[in-house]
Amino acid sequence: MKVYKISREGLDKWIKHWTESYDVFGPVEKNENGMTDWAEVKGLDEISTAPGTTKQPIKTFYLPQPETLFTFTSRGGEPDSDVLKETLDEGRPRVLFGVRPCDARSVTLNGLAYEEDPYYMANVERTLLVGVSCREQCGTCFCRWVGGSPFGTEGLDILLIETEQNFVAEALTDRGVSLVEAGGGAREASGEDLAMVESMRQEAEQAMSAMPDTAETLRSKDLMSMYNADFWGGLSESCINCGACTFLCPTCYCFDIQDEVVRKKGRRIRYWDSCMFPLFTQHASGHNPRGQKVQRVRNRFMHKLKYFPDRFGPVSCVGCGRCIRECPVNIDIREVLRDLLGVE
Amino acid sequence: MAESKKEQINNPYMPFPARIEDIIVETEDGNLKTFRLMLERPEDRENWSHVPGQFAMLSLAGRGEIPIGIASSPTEKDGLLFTVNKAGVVTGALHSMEVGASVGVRGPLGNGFPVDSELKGKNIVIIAGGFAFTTLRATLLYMLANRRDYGRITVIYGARTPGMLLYRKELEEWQKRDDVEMHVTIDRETQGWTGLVGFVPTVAGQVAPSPENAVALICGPPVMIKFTMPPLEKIGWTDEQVYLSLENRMKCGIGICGHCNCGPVYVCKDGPVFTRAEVMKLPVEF
Amino acid sequence: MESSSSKITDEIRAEASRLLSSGEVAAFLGFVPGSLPMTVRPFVARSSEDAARLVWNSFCVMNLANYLPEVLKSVEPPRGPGDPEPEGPLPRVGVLATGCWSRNMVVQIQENRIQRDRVVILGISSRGMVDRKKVLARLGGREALKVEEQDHSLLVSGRAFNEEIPRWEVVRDNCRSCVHPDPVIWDIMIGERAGDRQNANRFAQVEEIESLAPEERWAWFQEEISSCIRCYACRNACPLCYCPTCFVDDSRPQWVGKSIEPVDTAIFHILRAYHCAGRCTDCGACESACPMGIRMRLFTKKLEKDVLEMYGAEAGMDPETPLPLSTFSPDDPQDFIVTGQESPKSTGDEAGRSGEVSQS
Amino acid sequence: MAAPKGSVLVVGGGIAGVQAALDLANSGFYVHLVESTAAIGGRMAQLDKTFPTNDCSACILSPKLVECGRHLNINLLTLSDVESVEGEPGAFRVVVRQRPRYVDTEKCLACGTCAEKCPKKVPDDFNLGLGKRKAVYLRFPQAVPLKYAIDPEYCIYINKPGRCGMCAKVCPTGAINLEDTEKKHVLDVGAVILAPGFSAFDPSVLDYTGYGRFPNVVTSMDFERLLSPSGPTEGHLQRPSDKKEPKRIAWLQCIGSRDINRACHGYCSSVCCMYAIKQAVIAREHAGKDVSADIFYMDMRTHGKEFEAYYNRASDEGIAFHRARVHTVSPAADGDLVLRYADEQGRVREEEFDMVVLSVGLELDSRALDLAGRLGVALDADNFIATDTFRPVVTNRPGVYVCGAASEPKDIPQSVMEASAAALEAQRLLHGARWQETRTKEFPPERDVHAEPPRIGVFVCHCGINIAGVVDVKDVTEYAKGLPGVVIAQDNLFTCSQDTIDQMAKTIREHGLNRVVVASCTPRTHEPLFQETLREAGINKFLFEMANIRDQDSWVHQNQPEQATKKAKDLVRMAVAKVARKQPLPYNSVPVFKSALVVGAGVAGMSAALSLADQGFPVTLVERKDRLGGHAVKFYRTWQGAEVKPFLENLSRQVLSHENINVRFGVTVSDVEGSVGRFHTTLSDGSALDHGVAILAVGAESYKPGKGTFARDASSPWGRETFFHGARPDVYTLLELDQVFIKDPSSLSGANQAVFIHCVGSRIPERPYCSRVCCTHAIDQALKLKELNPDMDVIMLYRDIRTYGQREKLYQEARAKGILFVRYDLDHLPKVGEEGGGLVVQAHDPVLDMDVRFNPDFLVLASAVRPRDDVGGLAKLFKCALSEDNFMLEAHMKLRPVDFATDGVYLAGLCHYPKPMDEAIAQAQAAAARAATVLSRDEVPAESVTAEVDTRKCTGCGVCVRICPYHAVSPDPALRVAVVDTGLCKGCGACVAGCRSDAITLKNMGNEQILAAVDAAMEE
Repeated sequence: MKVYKISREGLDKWIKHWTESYDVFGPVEKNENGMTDWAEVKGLDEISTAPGTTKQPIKTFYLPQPETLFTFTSRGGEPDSDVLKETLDEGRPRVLFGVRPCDARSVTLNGLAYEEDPYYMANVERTLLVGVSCREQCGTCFCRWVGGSPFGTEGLDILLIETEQNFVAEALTDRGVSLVEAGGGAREASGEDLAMVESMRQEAEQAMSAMPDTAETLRSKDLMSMYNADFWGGLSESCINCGACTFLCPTCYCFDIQDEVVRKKGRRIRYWDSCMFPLFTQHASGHNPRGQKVQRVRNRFMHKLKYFPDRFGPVSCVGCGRCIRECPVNIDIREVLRDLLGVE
Repeated sequence: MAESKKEQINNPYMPFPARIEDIIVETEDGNLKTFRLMLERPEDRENWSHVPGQFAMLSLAGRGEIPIGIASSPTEKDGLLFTVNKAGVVTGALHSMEVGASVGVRGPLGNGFPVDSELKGKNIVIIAGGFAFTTLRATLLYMLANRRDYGRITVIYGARTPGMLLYRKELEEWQKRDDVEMHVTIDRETQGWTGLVGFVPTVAGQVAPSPENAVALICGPPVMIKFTMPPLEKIGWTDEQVYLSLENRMKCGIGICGHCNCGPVYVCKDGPVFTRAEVMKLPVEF
Repeated sequence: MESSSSKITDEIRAEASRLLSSGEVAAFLGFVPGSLPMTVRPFVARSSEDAARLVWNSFCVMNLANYLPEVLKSVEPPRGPGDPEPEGPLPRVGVLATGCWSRNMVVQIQENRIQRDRVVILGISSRGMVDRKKVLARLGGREALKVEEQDHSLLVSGRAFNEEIPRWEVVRDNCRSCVHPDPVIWDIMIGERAGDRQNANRFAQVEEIESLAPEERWAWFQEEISSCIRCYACRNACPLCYCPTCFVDDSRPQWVGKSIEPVDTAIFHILRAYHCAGRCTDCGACESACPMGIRMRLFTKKLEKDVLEMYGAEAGMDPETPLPLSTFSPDDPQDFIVTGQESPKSTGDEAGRSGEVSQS
Repeated sequence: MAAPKGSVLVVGGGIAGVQAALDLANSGFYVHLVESTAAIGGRMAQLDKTFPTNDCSACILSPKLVECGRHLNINLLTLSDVESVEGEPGAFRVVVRQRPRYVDTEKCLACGTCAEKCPKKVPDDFNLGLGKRKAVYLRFPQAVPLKYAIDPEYCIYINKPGRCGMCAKVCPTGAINLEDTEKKHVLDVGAVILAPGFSAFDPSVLDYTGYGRFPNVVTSMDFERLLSPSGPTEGHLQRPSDKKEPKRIAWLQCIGSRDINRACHGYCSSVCCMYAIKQAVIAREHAGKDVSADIFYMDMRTHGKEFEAYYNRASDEGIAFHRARVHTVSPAADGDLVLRYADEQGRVREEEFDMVVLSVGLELDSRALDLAGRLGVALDADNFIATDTFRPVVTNRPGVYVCGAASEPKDIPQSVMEASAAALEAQRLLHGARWQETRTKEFPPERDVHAEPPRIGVFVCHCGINIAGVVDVKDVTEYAKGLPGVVIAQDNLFTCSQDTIDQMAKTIREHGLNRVVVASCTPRTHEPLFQETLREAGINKFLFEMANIRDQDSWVHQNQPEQATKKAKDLVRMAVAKVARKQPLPYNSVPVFKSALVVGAGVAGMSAALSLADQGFPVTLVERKDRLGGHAVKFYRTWQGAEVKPFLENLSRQVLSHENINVRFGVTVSDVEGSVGRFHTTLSDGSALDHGVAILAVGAESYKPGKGTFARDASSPWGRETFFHGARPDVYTLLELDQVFIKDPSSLSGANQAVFIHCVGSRIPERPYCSRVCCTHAIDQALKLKELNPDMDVIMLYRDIRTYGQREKLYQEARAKGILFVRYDLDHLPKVGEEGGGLVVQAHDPVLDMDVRFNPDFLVLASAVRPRDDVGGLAKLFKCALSEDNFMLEAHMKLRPVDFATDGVYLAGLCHYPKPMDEAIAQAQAAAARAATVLSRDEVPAESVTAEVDTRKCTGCGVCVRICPYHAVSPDPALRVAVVDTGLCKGCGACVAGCRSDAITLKNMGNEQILAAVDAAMEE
C-alpha cells in the first residue's frame, strides 16, 4: 500500500486525466430531494459531497440490468441461424470515484458467489474503485455490525480520506497505484498525515455502534432454530413483497435469465430478480416452495445472514442501510439482526 | 485479457449446439417425448461426461432454457436422451420441433447419483412414478452396464395407465432379464393389462427387499415419495439409505442465480440428488 | 398541546382494544411507529396489548385496504383448494379507513376481494398525509433525526438544526387535491366527518401535462420513469393490483421485457395505470412506496379524470354502482370506431356483418 | 291422407324461395328448389343496396345462397320449370323440365376461360341489357351454383352445329357439353311452395315517359344495375347515352302502379317510394352531394319499420320531394330531358334533368301466370296469386302455398316472413314425415394430432382471375413452402371447386397434414366448406385458418399488384403462424327441450302457438290478461272485409282445446335463464318451465290522445293536442269506432258528417314512425259509414295516404264514393274546437290554399300504434334489444325479420312494428317456422370456440360474470374463480376483453394464436 496526499484541485486533475483512458463515474445529485446516483463525470465539481450512499448501489456496474449473455439470430435455414454469439463485455475500463467503503465491500462479497461467472469477473476486471471514507454516520448506517468500517478498504483500489485541507489517498492495489500515477500531482503522505488519518479512523469507528463477530455468531447458531424463529410471522405481515429492498441492496445478486427476440434477432439476457417475488420459486406445475410471504421474507434475511455465511463466511450485508431507508413499510434489517442474534 | 479469453471457453452460460437426431412419442397423451440429441462439435462430444442423475439445460434460442434430467446413461454412446413433458414455453416449442432441428445443451449440471462411490456393492432399489423415471433409466442402464459392481437390482415403476409408462419397449426387455427384478404397475385395472395394479407406494411395501446393504433411489411426484417412505421405514429402511432427486425451479444451473435454494443448499449445484437424511435437515422449500 | 393525531391514536387504541378483547374482530389492521422518523409500519394487532401499540399520524401513507384480503384469509380456518366454505360466519377483521381507503374497500367488495360483513371499519376523515420526500427535499440532504408532528406544522430536528415546516406545504399531492376525505363506508367513526372538500381544480397537475404537445408529453413521461428499477413497489402497494400473475411476470405470452430497457419500463407503467382505470381512488400509496421518487400517481390521475369526464364515475363512491369499465352492453354505441370512405366491395362486406348474427 | 312425403317443392330461387327452402331443410324436410334461370338469387341479387340499412344486397344475400347451394337436403334445379303438379296434399307428383345448361356442373370450375374465348357477345339479361356478356356466361359473380351456362339462343355452335365450339376447346376440365339435352325430373313431394317473384312493369307502353325512346330514361331496376359494383359500369354512375356522370336526376313514382287508366294496375306496388329514396341517397353517395335528386310522387309511402326516418333523413340531406305527377318527359339538348308537371297549386312547371328514373311497379309475369294456370292456383283481380285474409300464404289449392311478391307487391322482409310462413304451412301438413327423406353427413373418425409437430398444408386460390389477376399466386405458393411447419403448398384455380376439395382431402391424408391454411376469398362464405373438408380428411375442423387474400387484398389493391402479392404473403405467413398453434376443439351441442314458450295471446301469439302445437310441439302460452285475443277483440273487420269476431272465436277455441297448448292466464315472465335449446323461465306466479325456444308476441298499444301520454314534448303543438278525445263522446279513435260498428252501427246512420284526422300521434317529432295500418283502417271505416249512410259527408284530413299494395283499391273506392280528402301538413295542423255544443274542425287545404271548416257529427282520430311501455323489461330478460322507437329489434331488418339476435327467441306481431292482422299472422307463422328449426332437432350445435378460465390466473373478481351478455360465466364459490358454461358461451370474447388478469381466453383465439399472427405480421 502506498499513501499519497493530494489537494482538491489535484483530485480534479486526476479525474480529468483518468477520463482519457477510463470512463469515470461518480455520485451526482439527481434531483431536488437530495437524491444522489451514479453518473459519468468529467470533473470533481460534478460530484456530490453529501454524506451517505448513493440511491443505487454500485452493483449496477457489475450486474447490469440487463446483461446480455449472448446473441443469436433465428432465421430458419440461413447460415447464421441459431448460432450463438458470446458477448462478454470488454468495453472501456472505468473508474468509480467516491465509492463508500460499504459499497466497495459488496463487490468482494458478491464475488464469492460469482467466482465462476465470467461476466461478473470481467466487470470486476475492468472496474477500478476509488473510495471515500465516511466521517459522518447516517441514521441508517450499520456497517460496523456486519464486518465493515467507515474507513474500510475491502474491494477498493484507492481510499480517499478528506482531511482539513486536502485528501489522503491510500493506494491499496497495484491498479490503485497506477491510477495515482496516471492522475499525477500526488505527493507521498507524511507520517503526520498517516497519524491524522489513523486518528480519524479510530474516531469514526468509535462513534459508530459496533457488533463484533456477527458472522461467526450467526454461523454458530442452529439453522433450523433460526428458520423456525417466532418473529418471522409478525415481521412479514407488513411486507408488501416488492423488490425495493433487494434491488437497492448492494449484496442482493439474484437474477433470472430470459430470451428476447425482435424480428428474429435475439439475445439471452440476465436481469435482476428478487426472492421477494412470489414467482421467484414457482414451478411450471404451479407448485411454489415459497408460496407464502413469510417464507420469502425469511429467505431474504436467512440468505444474507445465515445461508451465505455458512457457505462463504461473511454475512451478505454491508450495512449501507438502503433497505431500511427505502422500504415502503419500514422493515428494518437491524431489528432482524438483533432478533437473530438474540441481542437487545 | 488472455486470461478472460480462456474464461470465455469455459463460459458456463453458453449452451453446446446440438441437433435432434430422433424423437419418440412416449405416452399415449402425446405429452411426453424423448429427444435424442447429438452435440454438433466433436470436441463437445469428446469432453462430455456425465453421471446418472445429472441434468442439463435444454436451450432453444429465442425461447429460453429448461432443466431436464439426462435420461441416457453415460454408457450409451449415440447421443443424449432427454424425455420432456410438454408444460411451458420451452417444452412446448421443443415438442413442435422435428428431427434435424437445432437446440442447445448446457451441462451436465448437478451432482447425480453416487453410482461410482456409495452405491457400489450395494443392493439397489429403484422406485419411480410417472415421468420421473428418466434419470433412473440412465442409472439403471449404467448399473446394468457395470452389473458386477452392484448387488440385487429391483425396479418398482408405476404410472396411471399402461399408455403413460415411459420406455415401454425397454421395460419389456428388462423384464426378460434375470439380473434385474422388475415390478411395473399401473394405478387401476385396465383392459389388456396383465401386470401389477396398484399405486407405487403399495407395491413398494409389498416387494421392497430388505434394507440390508441396500440403497433406494426414489423419483416421483412428492405425494408418491411421501407415501412410499412409511412402508420402507416399516421394514427398517433409514433416511440415510434413501436417495431422492429434488426439482426446484432452476435458472443458472450453477448455484448463483438464487432460484433453487432450499435453505443453504442450491439444488442445481449441491443436488439435485440428496439422501433423505440430508433433505430432512433442510427447510421444506422444495 | 395534544394534536388531533394523538387524539385519534387514543381513540383507535381504545376501539381496537375493545373490538379485540370482546372477540368482535380476530385481528385489527393499523399502524405502529416505524424505526425512522416519518415512518410507520402497517401492523396486525391480535390482542389488546398489540392494540396499545397502534398509532395514527401524518405518515400513514400505506393503504391498509391492500392488506385486508390477506389478513381476512389469515383469520379463516385453513382450507385447501376446492374445500367447501366453512359453515357459519367467519371471523372478522377491524381496519382503519380514510376516504380513499374506504373507497378501495368498496371496490374490493365489488370485485369479491372482501366481504362487507367481515370487516369492521374505523372511519377517519383524512387531514392529508405528509410526503416524506417533500420534507427531505426541504432539508436539502440534511438528515432528519427527529420529526414531531403538530396540527399545522412539523418540527424537524437533526444534527445541528431545528426547523418548523408548515404542514400543508409538505402534504402529498394526492391529498392536496383530494375532495373526498371522509370514508364512504364505515362502522365506527373516529373523530368528526369533514365533508367533501371544495377543490377548485383537483386535476390541475394533469391538466398541466395535458397542455403539453404530444412529443413533449412523451418526453416528460420518459423522463419521469427513467429512474424506475422495476421493483414493483408501486404495484405491490396498490390494493387494485392483485392478479396472481401480473402481466409483467407472464411468460406466455411475455407482454413486456423484464429489465429496465426504456420501452419495457414504459409498457409496465402504461399498462399498470390502465389496469387501474375506473378503480383507482388516488390514495397515493404507489407514489409513497416508490423508492426512486417517480410520480406514477399522475398517470392514474389522468385516467381518473378521463373516467370522470367520460362516464361520470368515481371509483368506490357507492357499492351499488358497478365500476364503469366492468360493464358491457351489446348495444354499446362504440362511436369511437372511425369509419372512413370505403370501397363499395368492402362496405358491403362490413355492412352485411353488422346486425347479422350467424345462425348455427 | 296416406303417410305424407317428407319433401317439398319450392318454385323460385329468389330470396323468398331460398328462405322457405332453408327453413324446411333445416327442420327435417328434403327440398327441391326449382329456379328458371341459371342461378338462384332472384331480384335481390340484382339490387345494389337495400333500404333502410343500406346494406349491400348481394353481400347480405350471398351467405344464404351459399348455404342453400351447399345444403345436403336442398336439391337445386336451375334452368328448370315446373310442368305439372298432380295428386293431393301430402303426396304430389311433380314434373320438372330442366333445360340444358351445356356445362357439366360437376366439372366446371368457373375459371372463366370459356367466356373469355367465346366470340359471341350478347346483351346481359342480368344487367337488363345495359351491358354485354358472352353466350357462355356466369349469371353474376356470386352466383350459386357458381357454374357457367351456355345461352342456346345465342350460342353459335348450338345454332349452327359444327361452327365455333371454342368454349369446349379451351375448357381445362372438359366441362362443356354442347350436346346437352333437356331433362325431365319426376319428383314426389308432400307440398308445394310457390315463390315465383315478380316482374318489373315495362314502361315502354307508357308513351309519356319516353322510355325506349330516350336513352337516359331508365327504369329503377336499370338504375340498380348502374349503381351496382357488379353492374355494367362497375358501380360508376353513368347515364347510358354518353357515359356522363349525371348531375340532375329525377325519379317518377307510380309508373305502372296506382294507374288504372294507362297501366291497368290499380294497386300500389308498396316498395317504390322507399327504393326511389334509397336510390337517390345512394346516387348522391356515388356521384357527390352536388347531384340534385328530385322525386315526383303522389303520396310518400314510407310505412315500414325505420322507413319514415330514412325518408326524413333523405329530405334533410336535400333530396327534393315534389308532390306532383309528371305529365310528359321530352328530350332536350345533349340527351338531357325536360319534365313537365303541375305543382300542388296547379301551376305548370318545366324542369330539365340529365337522367330520369322510372319507379316501375311490380307485377306477376307471364311465366308465373302460366304456372298458376297449370297448377290450378287462383288469381285475384290484380293478377296476383289469391290468398285468404287469415291464411296469408294459403292458395285455393290445398297443399300449395305462396310467398313473396307473387301474392301482392311487397318488400324483402315481408317476403322473407311469408317464406317462413309458407314453410310453416308445409310443415304443419307434413310434420309426420319429418327427417324421413333427409340425409345426414357422415365423417370418418378424427386422427389425434396432439403429439405431432405442425404439418401444415397451404392452398392458395386463384379464384379465377379474382385473385390471380392481381396477386402473383405462384409466387405466394412458393413463398408458403418455406414457412415454418409447412409441408406442402399448392395453388388452385378454384380451391372451392369440388374436385379441388376432393384433392385437398386426399392431400391431407397422403401427407399426414394436421393443419390447413387456405388463402382465398373470405371465411364468411367458404370457411364451413373447407372445415368440412378437414373433417372428411379425418382431422378436426378447427385446425384450419383462412388467409383472406381476395376481399382484403386483391380486391382492395387492384392497382398495386406488387404490394398485393407482398400482402398476400404477409397474410399467409400470419395464417400459418396462427394455425400452427391451434388445437382440436370439441363439437359441442346443447340438448333441446322440445317445447316452446309463447308470450302474448293475441292473434299473433295464438297463431304462433297453434302453428307449433299442430306439429306436435308442446307450447306454453302466457297471457298477462285473463282472456285471449289481445287487441283483435276490438276490431270490426279486416281491410279485405272479413269480420274479425268469427275468426277470433274459432282461433280461441282451437287454442283452448289443443292438447299441446297450455294457456297460462294472468301471468308474466319474471326471469329467464339459459339459451337456445334449454331456456328455464320463471313466471310471475313463481312457477317455472323449461323450453327450447320462445316467441315474443306481446303486441302494442293504441295511442289515446286524451290520456296525456303525448305530453312528453310540450313545446310541440302536438304535445298538448287531445282533440277532445276522452272529453267528448263524439270523438273516437279508430278502435273505438270499430266498437260502435260491432255493437250498434245503426247509431251512426243518422249522422250527416264525419271527419277523420290521420296521423294522430304518428309521424311527429315525438313519434317519428308511420303506424302503417291507420290509413287503410280509416278509409275502410269511412266506406263503412258510407254503407250505413251513403249521404253522409266523410272528410279525411290526411298527410299521405298510405294504402299500400292492394289496399289501394279501398282508397280508389273511397274517392269514387265521394269521400273528401284534404291534406294537411305539420305546419298547418287541423284545429278542433267546440261551437254550440258541437265540434268544429278547421283545416288548411293546400290545393285551394285556403282554410276550410267542418262541423262534423263526430270526429275519428286515426291514432298511432305505440309500443308497450313494459316491452323493454321482457326484451332484456331474453337479452333482446329494442329499436329507437322502442319496438323489438329483430336480428336483421332485411333477412332475419322474425329472429332476435339471441338464438332461439323470435318475435311476431305488433311488438315488432304496427301491422295489419294478415301480416301479423304471417309473421307469427314465420316465427313458428324459425322456432321449428330448433325444436325439430334433438340437439342444437353449440359454439366450440368458447371461453376458458385459467384458474391459476383468475382472481374471482367477477368482472366477466357481469360482462357476459349470454350469462355464460358464473362464479364458483368454493374455488373463488369464474366458470364458463360452454353450452351458453357464444365465443364473443367480451369476457376476454374485460379480464385484467388475462385469466380468460377463447379457445384457439388466445394470446398464443393471436400474438403468433402478430409476430408473423411484423416479420418481413
